[in-house]
Amino acid sequence: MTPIDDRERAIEAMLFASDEPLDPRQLAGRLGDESTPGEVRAIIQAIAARHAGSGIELVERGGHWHFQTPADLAHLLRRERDDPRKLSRAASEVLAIVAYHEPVSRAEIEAIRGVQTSKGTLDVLMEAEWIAPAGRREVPGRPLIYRTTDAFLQHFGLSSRKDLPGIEDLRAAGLLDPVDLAFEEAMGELDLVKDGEEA
Amino acid sequence: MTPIDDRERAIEAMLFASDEPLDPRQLAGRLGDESTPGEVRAIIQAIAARHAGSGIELVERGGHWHFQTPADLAHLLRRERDDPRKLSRAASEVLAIVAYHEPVSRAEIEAIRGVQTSKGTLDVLMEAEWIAPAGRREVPGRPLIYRTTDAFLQHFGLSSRKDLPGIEDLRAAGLLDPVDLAFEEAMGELDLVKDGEEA
Amino acid sequence: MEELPLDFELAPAAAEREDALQLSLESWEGPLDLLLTLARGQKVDLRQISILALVEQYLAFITEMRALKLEVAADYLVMAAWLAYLKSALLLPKDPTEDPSPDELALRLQLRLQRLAAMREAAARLLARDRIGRDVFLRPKPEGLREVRVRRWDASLYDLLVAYGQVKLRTEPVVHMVARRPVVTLDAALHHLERMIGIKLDWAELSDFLPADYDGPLRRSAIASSFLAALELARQGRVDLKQDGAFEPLYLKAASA
Repeated sequence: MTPIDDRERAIEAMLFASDEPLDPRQLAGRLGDESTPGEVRAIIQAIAARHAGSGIELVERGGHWHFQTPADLAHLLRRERDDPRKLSRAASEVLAIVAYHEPVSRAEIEAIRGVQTSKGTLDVLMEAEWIAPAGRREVPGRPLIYRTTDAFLQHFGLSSRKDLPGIEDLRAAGLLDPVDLAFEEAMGELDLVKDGEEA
Repeated sequence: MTPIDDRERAIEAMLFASDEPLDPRQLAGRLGDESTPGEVRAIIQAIAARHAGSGIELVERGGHWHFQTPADLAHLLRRERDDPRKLSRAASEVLAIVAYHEPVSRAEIEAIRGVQTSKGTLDVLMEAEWIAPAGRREVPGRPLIYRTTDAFLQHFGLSSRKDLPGIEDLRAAGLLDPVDLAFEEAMGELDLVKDGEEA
Repeated sequence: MEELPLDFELAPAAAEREDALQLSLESWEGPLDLLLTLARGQKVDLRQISILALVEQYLAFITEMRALKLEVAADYLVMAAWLAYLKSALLLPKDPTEDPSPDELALRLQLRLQRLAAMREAAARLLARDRIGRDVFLRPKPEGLREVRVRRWDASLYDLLVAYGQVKLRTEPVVHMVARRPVVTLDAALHHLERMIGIKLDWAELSDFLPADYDGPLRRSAIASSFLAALELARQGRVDLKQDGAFEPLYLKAASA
């Protein structure tokens, strides 16, 4: 085995000891030498490669990296006392809507679900730090809008929002567009077809 | 790299995710297969060897194993940041008294200052490493006595205590003048001095 | 998935059975959710569902609930009224002037159901991912990266000396030093004047008897002492004094007698 370079050891130790995921910029800052975030990123990837296939893996979540156990070993590590947060059906739907549509206002969430969102539902998701307010929409009433957080990406094992399951298909199918827009498009297509028939 | 065997991965993950060090017997029990503690011990040693020289090490403590970061990288986990503070007037006085009268006890410092000196003031000066205890005075009560340190000389740009200006130097520099006298002199009432010189 | 009350397979299956309709409305997240569950019962792609059939199912469900004297929330009733209108519009001969047309309303409903279905499925896939604390695990007690603030005390030599000066000043025994003023004593003035009287024969001003280099406070002192000395010599009959008026110069000469 070739000896591991000092910087690589240092970065590995920092990622291992940290109580939160770290990005290359934070790591470069802590190294305190002349390392650039770009160099650090390359080293992180080397570390991740070294651990690949072992019982510990280094993963990227929203640009930040952390060590975790591989999912296929869950049965050995899960214990009775582990009680992951249970999400109500309403909360899981709202979370999905925020994730796939972000940034999104409460009214927009309600338009999709066809039902009022109780205050508690957003609170639960904010308390879990999976969603956070992201400013206000510049429309009358200036409603607060929400987005998902880095903690959301970490918890659900997503490297980035592009990793949201099926997001590309949903976008391509127009299912992330508002009803009004989809409706106009559908009517436009119908008119075209009609015109075509008449011609 | 040869692929890592399943049991080795499992044991590595268990050691990583455990909140306390584990021994081979506990690990064998959790594996839930026919592995003996002896086999597990051999696997643990293989894992430890695999991590040797990296930024993560697997160490034994009283027969139990756990992952930790190497001691030589501790400085990276605990970053120090300067927090400059101006020495208080009281602390400056005490420091000056120690410098001019060393070695000196707290009671003696108080006698010279004419006011009580809090323990905290001496603590600050010891934290700054400008004064240090220098034994005890052989008088009833055997009070601790203090002296200045090399760090004190260094900080104040003195090569030795003898470089401290004497009382006469201080007087000549106006540092022993009461404020009101200095004010009168500044106003030019110089007759007295002139007459005195001529007399 | 055991943690989720979401179960997408069960709902359509239950909707197929008449007794499933006995369920309380609390099982649904609003009328749209109920409609979606019923639509799933048609077992076709949401783009191909029969809106008319769906409307009829919904109205039948609500009717049954009311027949059972179950409380039906207002929003379910509002939806029922709207769907009843849609149903009649869909069944009546088409009126081209009607805007929006029943077909457009049906399309909107269909689009809404598609969107809700998409998000419901997305939520299920999201929650089925490898989640921290359930599928993947972190170090339970990482050392943490700490930032330790180290106090650096600062003071200059000047601060130190000023402080020491102040201590000295504050605690030195207060001694009032009376500055030694240059004075000419009465004895000295007498002696001087006696000598000078012998030299000056005519009337002379008192100040002429003083040494020329006396100035400032010393001169004032000399004047005062010499005046007293002149009075003393006059009392002894050794000098004569004269003055032309108040505050005028004082003259003296050796007594003529």
